[in-house]
Formats: sequence, C-alpha cells, structure tokens
Amino acid sequence: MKQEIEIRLEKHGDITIFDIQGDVTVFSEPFFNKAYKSANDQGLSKIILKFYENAYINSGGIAVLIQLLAETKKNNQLISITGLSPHFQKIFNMVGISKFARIYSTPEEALANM
Amino acid sequence: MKQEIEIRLEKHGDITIFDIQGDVTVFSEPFFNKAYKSANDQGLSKIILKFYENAYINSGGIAVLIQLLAETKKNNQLISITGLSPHFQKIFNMVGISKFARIYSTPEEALANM
Amino acid sequence: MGTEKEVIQVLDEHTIEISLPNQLGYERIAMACSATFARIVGFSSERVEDLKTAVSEACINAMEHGNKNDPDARVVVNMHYEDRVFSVSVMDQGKGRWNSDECCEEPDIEKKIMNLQTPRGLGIFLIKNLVDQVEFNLTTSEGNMVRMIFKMTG
Amino acid sequence: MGTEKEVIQVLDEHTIEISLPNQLGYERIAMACSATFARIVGFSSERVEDLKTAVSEACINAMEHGNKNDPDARVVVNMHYEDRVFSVSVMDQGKGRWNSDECCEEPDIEKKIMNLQTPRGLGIFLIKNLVDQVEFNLTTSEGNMVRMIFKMTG
Ligand SMILES: Nc1ncnc2c1ncn2[C@@H]1O[C@H](COP(=O)(O)OP(=O)(O)O)[C@@H](O)[C@H]1O
Ligand SMILES: Nc1ncnc2c1ncn2[C@@H]1O[C@H](COP(=O)(O)OP(=O)(O)O)[C@@H](O)[C@H]1O
Repeated sequence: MKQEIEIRLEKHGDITIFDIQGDVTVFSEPFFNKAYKSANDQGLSKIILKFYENAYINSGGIAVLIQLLAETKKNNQLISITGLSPHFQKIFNMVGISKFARIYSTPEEALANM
Repeated sequence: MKQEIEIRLEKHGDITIFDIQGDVTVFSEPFFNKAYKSANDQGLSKIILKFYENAYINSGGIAVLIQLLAETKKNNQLISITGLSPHFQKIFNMVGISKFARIYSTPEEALANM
Repeated sequence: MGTEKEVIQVLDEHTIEISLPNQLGYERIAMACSATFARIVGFSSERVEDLKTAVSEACINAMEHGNKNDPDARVVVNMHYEDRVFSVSVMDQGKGRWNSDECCEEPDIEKKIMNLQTPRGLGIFLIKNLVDQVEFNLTTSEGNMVRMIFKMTG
Repeated sequence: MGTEKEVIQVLDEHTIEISLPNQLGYERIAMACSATFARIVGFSSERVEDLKTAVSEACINAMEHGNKNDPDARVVVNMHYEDRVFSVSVMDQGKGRWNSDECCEEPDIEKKIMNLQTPRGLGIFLIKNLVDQVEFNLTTSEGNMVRMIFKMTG
C-alpha cells in the first residue's frame, strides 16, 4: 500500500508555502515534521499550507495539522491555509482549525494578506 | 435508479451539435432517437456529437451510437465526435467507430473542418 | 447492556456490501463505493462529501480500534438505500464493547493546541456532526457495528 | 466440459469483495471500487480506465445474461492484488453454461453499419482487448464466473 504525500517548499520573502500533494493522514506526520523543520532552519516566520481541491484529508491527518498549528502558535508564527474544497472548509470550521489559521481560497490571496 | 442523460441541440448553420451530458448506455437510445429526429425535422445535414471528458460510455451506449451512425450513413449525413477522453478515443478506434465518424478534440475544431 | 442490540443484515435488492482487508488506506475503497451508490440514488455532491468522510472515519476506527490493526481481520461495510434513507453500517471483528458517550472527551481545539488534550479523538466527533443519525452501540455476531443514516432532503 | 473449472474464492488480506443487487447502473459501484483499489496499488490512470471498462462490461453481462435481469439475483465481484497481478472475478447466479469462443460472432463495424449484424455484441470483444488475460469458462457453486487479469508493468 502506498501512502502518498509530497510536500514541496516554496519561499516567498518571509513566507514559506507548503505545497501539499496527496493524502493527509496519520502517515503524513513525518512529512510535515520534515517540512516544518527545514522551513524553520531557513528562518521562516510565516507559513501557507497549500492544499488541492481533490485532497483526501482524514481525522488522523487533521491531528497532524493540529500538532503543526500548536508548534507555530508556540513559536509565534503566522499560518494560513489555502485551496480547501468547500467540504474541507466546513470540516476545518467544525473542528476549530479556522480559529488558529486563516483560510484563503488561493495562495495568491494568502500572500497578499499575510 | 436514475439513468441520466441529457442531449441539448445547438444549431451552427447546417451543423447541429448534440451536447451530451451524462451516461451513454442502452438507456440512451430514446434520447438519441429524439435528438436525431428533431435535428432531421429542421433539415440538418451535419452532426457533431459533443461528449465530455468524464462521460461514462458502455458497450450498450456504443451500440446506440452505431445505430445513429448507420442512420446518418444511410441518409448521407456527415457526423463527427468531439470531447472523448483518451480512453474512449482508444475504445472508439478499437470498435471501428472512427471509420464512420471523424474524431476531433473540440467542437470548434470539428466546426472548422466539416 | 440495555442499549446493546444484536443485528442481522440481509442482502436484498436495496443493499450493497463490501468486505475489506483490515488495512489503513483501504477505507478509500469503501468511500468510493458508498459515494457512487449515493450519487446514483440522487444525493447532492455536498452530502456525498459528508458521507465519504463519515464512512472513512468509521472504517478507520474499525481497523484501528475494533480490529486492533490485525491484518487478518476484515471490515464489512453494508449500504442500504430505501424510502429516501441511506444507511451505512460498518462492522469490525472487535469483541471489546465500547460506548461512544462514555469513551471520549469532547474535542476542544484550544486544549489541543495547548497540548492539554490529544490531537486525535476527532473521528466520532466528525461522524456525529456529518450524519443525520448514528448508532455506535450495535453488535453483530462478529463484533462491533456502527450504523450511520443519511436522509434525502428536498 | 473439459475447460470447466470449479472455483472457490477466499477472502484474504489481498482480497476485496463486493456484492451488488442485479440492477443495471450498479456496475458503476464495482467500477469505482476496483478503480480505487487499482490506484492504491499503483496502476497508471490509463490502465485504471481499461480496468473500469472491463469490469463494467463483465458486470453488465452478469446482470443481463447470467442473472437474466432477475432483480433478486446478486452479482459478486472479487478483486485480488498480489505479486503485481490484479485479478477481478465477476460472478453471477446464472446456471446456463456458455462459451465465449462459440457464443458470438466477432464484431464487424462495416456489417453493423449495414444492418447485417446486431449493433450489440461488443462487451466480450472489449474485455478481450483491454485485459492482459481473461477466462470466461469458469463456474462457481452459484453460477458463471469471468476472471480478468491485469499485470503491473514498468
Ligand atoms: N470500532 C471501534 N471499536 C472499539 N472502539 C472504538 C471504535 N471506534 C472508536 N472507538 C473508541 O473511541 C475512541 C475515539 O475514536 P475517534 O473519535 O475516532 O478518535 P481516535 O480514533 O483518534 O481515537 C477511540 O480511541 C476508541 O477508544
Ligand atoms: N455472464 C454471462 N452468462 C451467460 N451468457 C453470457 C454472459 N456474458 C456473456 N454472455 C453471452 O455472450 C454474448 C455476448 O456478450 P457481449 O459481447 O457482452 O454482447 P451483448 O451483451 O451485447 O450481447 C451474450 O449475448 C450472451 O449470450
């Protein structure tokens, strides 16, 4: 069984975009940890999590994102989320993620507002 | 169980586009018959079958298309097919449909060449 | 034991059943199956998304908790549509009884962010919020069963 | 009867099984299921499309011919992936034996267009052309079974 996720990092000034392709599940934890560490090593201050409309995100994956939000909160880093389908926007509101991360439709919109 | 197909007719000079939304199966026969009759009543001479990339077409639907091709052939009418996914282009070649209908990627391309 | 019910499922013309290996990731197959069924009977794409997430969470729980990740266990998903009611039952082979009301603290995002609550524990919360009705305390001869109900509206 | 084989299927960790009512249209559920499974194990999207069409045609034949459109009959689809081989078996409850080589004229588009051959009769042709291997002459205790094999390449 392939658990596929790929996170590519893109720097835009002091903002790092995590370009997240694939499934966000409990198996994604090491990928997010690695991405966060490498962004931190480069002295980031802001993060955009760029999702795609057809992403599969389950509660295990949301738990991984909550851990990331906890880290950014602790380190006083701003974090935004983009590209969620209406369904996952609803889910992220339900869980309360949207209290700790601003939700934008596109990375461009997030970049302009952070 | 809903067997959903909708065929809308669009006139472009002497060409009628059949805009085919939904599943092309054995249940589509009355829809194609009706569309063909109404286009004929308006004195059409050429037809474009406009499919969509995500169409579901099975062998029962292909049989319905073959009957339509047989009619157009009998009546000396030109017929083209557009919008097929690469998979269904392959299937239509396999079955030999492409010997009796020209396959184009878009209706615009078909309109320009008929 | 007052709330425990033993359930027998029949495979009639309104019923689809799928049997999966107990492998994380394979919940996607149950999602695709139930989503296609629900689309055929006419659910909106919004409701289909809700269904997919609920089915996914119930299957993952069956795999992780019910079947305790045993690769030889099975997860059986039974889908039924009749009289504008779509029901999905997810069955595991876990003998351990549990009660969704007693088992878990309500998720609290503030606590989770402050590390005062585990980041996990969202599955049952999501299911409860996405379905029209759910029963967690059902048992079959094999193990646990969760039954979720989606009603056709409009 | 030389080519007839009686087959018993087991549900192991490599196997997914789905049971469908005998209703045209429900083949889409088997398609979604097998497509998701094949994607998970790594088939290309081109091969997944081939698989979907082959599964669709085998299910429709099981419904129309094997089960003679009986709404109370079932179609069971068993999917197995192991050692880079994906196999799909489609079982009906039709007792009538048939032979794919003897049963049907090879489709000929010229004849079909000239009304010299039925426009139908394409299902088995498509299956043969899309799969790596297929056996039509299998039987189970219940009825007919068609087994299609897709090999992982590259
Ligand atoms: N099928 C099941 N069998 C046994 N226990 C279960 C089952 N589903 C859920 N539970 C129990 O309910 C708890 C909460 O589940 P859930 O909200 O999905 O969060 P998580 O799976 O992250 O713990 C689980 O930790 C488990 O103890
Ligand atoms: N599962 C089956 N059980 C019995 N007969 C079958 C089955 N599948 C196919 N057949 C026979 O093979 C013939 C050809 O099938 P096919 O190529 O799919 O075309 P069609 O279904 O349009 O006739 C059918 O007409 C039927 O006689």
